[in-house]
Amino acid sequence: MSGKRSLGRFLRENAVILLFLIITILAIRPSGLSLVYIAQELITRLGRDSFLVLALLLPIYAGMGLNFGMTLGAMAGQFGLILAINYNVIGVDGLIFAALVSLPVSLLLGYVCGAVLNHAKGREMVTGYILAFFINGLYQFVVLYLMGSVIPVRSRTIVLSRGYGIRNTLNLDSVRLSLDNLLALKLGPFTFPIATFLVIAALCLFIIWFRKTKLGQDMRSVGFDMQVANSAGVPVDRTRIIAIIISTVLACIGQIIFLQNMGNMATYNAHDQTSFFAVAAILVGGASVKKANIPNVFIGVILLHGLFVVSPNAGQKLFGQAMIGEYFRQFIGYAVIAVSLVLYAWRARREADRLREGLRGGAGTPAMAEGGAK
Amino acid sequence: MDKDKPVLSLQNISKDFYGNVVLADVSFDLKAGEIVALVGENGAGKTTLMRILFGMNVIRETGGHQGKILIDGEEVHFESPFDALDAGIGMCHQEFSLIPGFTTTENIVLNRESMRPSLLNDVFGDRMSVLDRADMRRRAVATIAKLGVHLDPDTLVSEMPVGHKQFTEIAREINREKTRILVLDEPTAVLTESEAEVLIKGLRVLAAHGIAIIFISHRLHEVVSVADRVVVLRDGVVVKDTPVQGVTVRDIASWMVGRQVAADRADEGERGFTEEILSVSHLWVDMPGETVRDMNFTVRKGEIFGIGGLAGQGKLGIPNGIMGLFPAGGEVKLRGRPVPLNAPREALEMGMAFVSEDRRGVGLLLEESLDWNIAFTAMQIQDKYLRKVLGGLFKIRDEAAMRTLTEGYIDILNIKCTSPKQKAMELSGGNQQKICLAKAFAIQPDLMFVSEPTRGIDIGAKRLVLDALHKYNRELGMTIVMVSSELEELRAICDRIAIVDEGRVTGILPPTAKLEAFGLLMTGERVSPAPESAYA
Amino acid sequence: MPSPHPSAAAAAGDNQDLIPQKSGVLRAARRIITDFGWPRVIIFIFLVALFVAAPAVGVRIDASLSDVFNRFGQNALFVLALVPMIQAGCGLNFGLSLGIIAGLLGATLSVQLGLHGMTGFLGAIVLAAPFSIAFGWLYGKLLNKVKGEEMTIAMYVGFAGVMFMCIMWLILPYTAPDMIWGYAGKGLRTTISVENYWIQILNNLLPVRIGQFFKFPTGEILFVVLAAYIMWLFMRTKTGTAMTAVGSNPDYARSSGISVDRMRTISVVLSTFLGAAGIIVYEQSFGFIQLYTAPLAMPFTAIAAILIGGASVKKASMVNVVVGAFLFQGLLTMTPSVINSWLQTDMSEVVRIVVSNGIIIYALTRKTKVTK
Amino acid sequence: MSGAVVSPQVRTRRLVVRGVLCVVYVFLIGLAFTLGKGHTIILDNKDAEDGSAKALESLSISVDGKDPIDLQAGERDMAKVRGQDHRVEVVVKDGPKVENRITIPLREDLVLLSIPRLVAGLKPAVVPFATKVEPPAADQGTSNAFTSPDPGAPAQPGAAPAAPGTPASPPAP
Repeated sequence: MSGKRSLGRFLRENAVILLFLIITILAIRPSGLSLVYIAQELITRLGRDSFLVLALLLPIYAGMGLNFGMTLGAMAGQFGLILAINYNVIGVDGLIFAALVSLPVSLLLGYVCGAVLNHAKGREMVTGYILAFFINGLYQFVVLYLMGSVIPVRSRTIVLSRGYGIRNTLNLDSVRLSLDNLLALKLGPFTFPIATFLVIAALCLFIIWFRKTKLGQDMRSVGFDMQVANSAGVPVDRTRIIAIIISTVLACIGQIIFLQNMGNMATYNAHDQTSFFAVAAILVGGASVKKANIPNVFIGVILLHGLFVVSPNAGQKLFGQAMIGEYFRQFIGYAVIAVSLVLYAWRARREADRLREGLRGGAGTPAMAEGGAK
Repeated sequence: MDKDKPVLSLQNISKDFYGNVVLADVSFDLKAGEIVALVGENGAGKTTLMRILFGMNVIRETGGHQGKILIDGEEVHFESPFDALDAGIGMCHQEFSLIPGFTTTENIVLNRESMRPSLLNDVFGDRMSVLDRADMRRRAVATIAKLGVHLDPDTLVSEMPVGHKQFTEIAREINREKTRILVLDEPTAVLTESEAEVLIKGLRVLAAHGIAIIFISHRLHEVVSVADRVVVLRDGVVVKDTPVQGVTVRDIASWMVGRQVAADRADEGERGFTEEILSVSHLWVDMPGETVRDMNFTVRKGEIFGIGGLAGQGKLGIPNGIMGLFPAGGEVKLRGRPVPLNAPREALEMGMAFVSEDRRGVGLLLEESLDWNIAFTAMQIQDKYLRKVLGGLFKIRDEAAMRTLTEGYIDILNIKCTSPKQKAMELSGGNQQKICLAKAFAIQPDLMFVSEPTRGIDIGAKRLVLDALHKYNRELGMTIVMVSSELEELRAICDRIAIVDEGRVTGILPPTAKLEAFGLLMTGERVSPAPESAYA
Repeated sequence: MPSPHPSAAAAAGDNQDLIPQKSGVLRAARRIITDFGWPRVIIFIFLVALFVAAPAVGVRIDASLSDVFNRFGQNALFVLALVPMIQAGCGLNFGLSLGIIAGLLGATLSVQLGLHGMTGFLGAIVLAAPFSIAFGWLYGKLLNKVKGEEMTIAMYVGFAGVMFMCIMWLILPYTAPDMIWGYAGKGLRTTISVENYWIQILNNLLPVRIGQFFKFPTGEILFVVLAAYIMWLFMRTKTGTAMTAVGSNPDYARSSGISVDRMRTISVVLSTFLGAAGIIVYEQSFGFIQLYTAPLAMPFTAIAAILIGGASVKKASMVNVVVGAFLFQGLLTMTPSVINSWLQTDMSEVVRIVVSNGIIIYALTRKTKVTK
Repeated sequence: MSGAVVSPQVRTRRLVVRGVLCVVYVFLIGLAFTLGKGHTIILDNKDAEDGSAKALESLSISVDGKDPIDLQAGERDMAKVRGQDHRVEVVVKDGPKVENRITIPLREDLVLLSIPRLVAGLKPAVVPFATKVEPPAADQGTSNAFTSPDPGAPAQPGAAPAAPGTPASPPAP
């Protein structure tokens, strides 16, 4: 009996994960892709995307929900990469250069984002999302109009033919795969980007350590209950801003890692869906708006991208249209986010009701039993 | 330390909110290791006094206070509660201020965690220190031991029984090394009797450690058993400051409520009512903080029926439950017909109306105009104030009729406003209350529930509100059930008064009954041989 | 710091007279501006400046005005569609795309059935109605379950709906040759011309032409005015009043016997239906049905417009709709033409992104009671 | 409110630490820049422009020990390198094996190494190479693995890209 119940609970709690697994496994055959290919893709994508997804953790700890404002960090990272390309700094040095240069920018953007979100308590997510659009406007202004006209650009090859503004697609050959290939390990049919994995591991260690610090503890307390934390003297607003700043900085570095793997960059679009895929991944991995951990990140990346790898080919084979697979994976991404948010909000309300019932006190009076039976 | 020198003394504290005096010349001392019980009815000024002691913003924003606070003989001025904490005063509020996802330990040392500096401290400041969990646990265990209760340091607060939360909260306050004065606001309200006993034992232990305690409670038998001294506040004045030795519960009860004003009640003698209009049996209501457990009473047609009792005992749950605003069960009949519970619309349609105690939360559309506020319920329930347009295709609001209605009530109830189009939030509390009454009058109910009609409004307005109720009762024969924490006003206009304790009616008295009798009913001491045990 | 005793703050506030009894023209002026909101004033001034500057850079004012009117008519219904949900306390309808999808279904069905002219246009709306009501009803039920989190969820539900329909557009069995991909013989095209069906059917109803460049789209504007008038009436009916009360204070509404969830659902259905009608009006003017990912971003433009018009997350009126749609569409029309002619560069995109999203952030960060 | 009471010594120490870190940060940027700066060396086996050295008949050259490149007289080739200092090894056919170090100025992206001068031991062998700007190659139709198909408008070369939240404006009819 209890075994049955716990199985039911397990199924319910991991419904998303299981659903993903099943769809992916079913899609593998029609996709016609070899398992080796899929596994290699997943290894590559783990290296490419994990860092970005990890950037979401701290704001969740601080009770600010999913940080859709991480896109700001991604834009800062792209800005750094543009400079690295501009000055022709190549290889890992180019990545480091890009990260170092864009760090102050992401700090600033993170501060702005945190401050704005502090004014929108209770609707951080939608505000962060719109803020990303807003900053995107400024990013376009800087990159499309100021660079080459006001901000000097050395390399003419990255400038639009009209004489200013950065071209729509940047070739990142000079830094392409530089981190992934720094310590590439060939093992049978697979190549592991060890250096990238090491960077990700270092970030995981940092997050684990950070949770043990005073600041980490404060973040958790703010995340659970802002009012109580405040009356205990925890500087709530400041803590929230710090959480967002760290997230933004991590997103900045994450985007640089992401793009070095891609090898090219859609100057004005590369960041559009950064937060979408990161958020979808962490939610697929079993996280919620209020709760997330490091395993969620990796499980999420593997599951989401597993589906993404097979869906276009499967769509092509099953429906004769590759676009169906493309649309399907976007639909899945959005639907996962929507469903997770709905489930979370719904559970939170049920939890509130349950707590209220706890206040009912004096349970078991005959009157109540009578009322309950009604 | 000199045992007899007071650690805290309050001298001539006075406070008014915009002319509404809530504390007048309050003074008392607190010695180290002493437990002083502070008792009084709701609105006697206990909460305000504690707010002054803690330097809360509300006090400063409303014009500060008079009088002095001395700690160890030196005058102090607290700018914020944090100053008070630094000066060694700890406070446990009625509502828990705990973080549910944290363990006992983490809550006890909240924001005072033991830390080891890390390398990053020099870069990013002290908050990069690493928590020393072992030491935190050690400190928590020590504190729990000091309190003399049994608490697992590693349980999550969210998984604790309510009593343990209370202990955790107290442990957090005494965990501060400096804490020498502890203020406990109704610490036993949420506890079972056995838990309360443990707590009281714990308080004794703390007192023995030299911590002075201010104990605010409505449970008078606890007061008698734990306190060294009792200070009774009534209407903002200290009416009694005496050692507990030899004092009985009955004494304290009569001090609390004993007014000289025998309620300026126009003596009409006993009015005769025969017809029963409302009967309530075995009603339970799940209203947070005001749980109704097993309520039985009847109301007769044409009377004003009062329901009194201390805060949190369930009197507010009665009208809220009958009117369908909170989950309820049991049997309620209006004129012999059963009232469907959990259905506000049906309750209204049967001819009942409700003036909520939560004026701003439930009673008003703060952002809308007065005519909306008054006409809305009548429009929705009785299709009034609508007119046809486009040849009857649509029925839209009849603004003119609403205006006439509103102007009528502005006139009758003497509502001070600029026009019926003024926003409700711009009115003062008293006038807002009158709008709430007007809303209920507008649906011309047979039976009207009025909950805390005078809460938070000044004396002049109180009078007007009570007069309006009286008038509607007498002139239109409207039956009124009035729920109030202020016994005096109940006695002023009600025909009968039921007193509620722990979700049950403990007795129904005529308004002319002795004050002491009311006081005892309120504090759960049964006057007559106890009807079915209180703690079933 | 929040007092642990909120009741005290309320009690203290009770006795306060909240209207400062001060007068003076300057103060009044300032008050009007504050009421109107600085962002709006700035945008208004900016727009006026654009019109003033237009002749100087060789942009015809009459052509621009004609353009503004036309685009106002094209977009006003979307903006209007936001009103019921704002009033009912569901916040900004970031999921308006669901209504747009219903409208697209109606429009494509109308073309599929070969309906022409006014029949085609009205037919599209009628065909869209059942979809929009069904979508709205489900969507409303969903939003009732997630009170307080409506906006983020609405956004993602909208996105997911659009992506789902992307798949549907590919596999639904449409056969009208005007709509499907010629080479594949199935699947709807990305943009479908309605030229042979009901293009400009409203715009060319009683148009007023002045000179060569100015055309007032009377039919379109009349349609919008009619819709706005019906909405205005509706908000004054018993149901409309109840809806407003639900948005203003759900607890008050409940204590007055209103079913809060029902009112919210009605508001969502209404909003979704208006979104559906809105896209059809838009298409007849634009001349194309845009499918696939086109509806993704449409809610944002409408939201920016109503906020520019002075609405907040909790209150919106017909005035907000008209002013907002006019200001925002004016801005969208004038910035490209004037700024581009002036700076010789296409900055309008950036201006639009910054203004529209800036105003949404402004509205979201204003101190308003968060909906329960 | 964290009530951190920081002693003066600690405060001074922190100031110093933070100051040093700032310097280190800037230094790191500089280091990454100098170490990672990419240069293209044009390996030139022509007569030196000033006539100081004649082209060599045939040689093979290797930069930083990479695969040697064979050059006949009058030929040119390119080598992409990172950083400033490089070891160049020239093996002249039927002639000496010359090993030399060259330094490329930090600011130059493209330099010309005159091998005849290098072999002749003349300085400077490395000179900046002035070029016309190459016409930008057409934008590759690269797609972001994330974003295809892009829900926003597809980016058109030279035009402002549309972002979600800002649909492409309908052309005025």
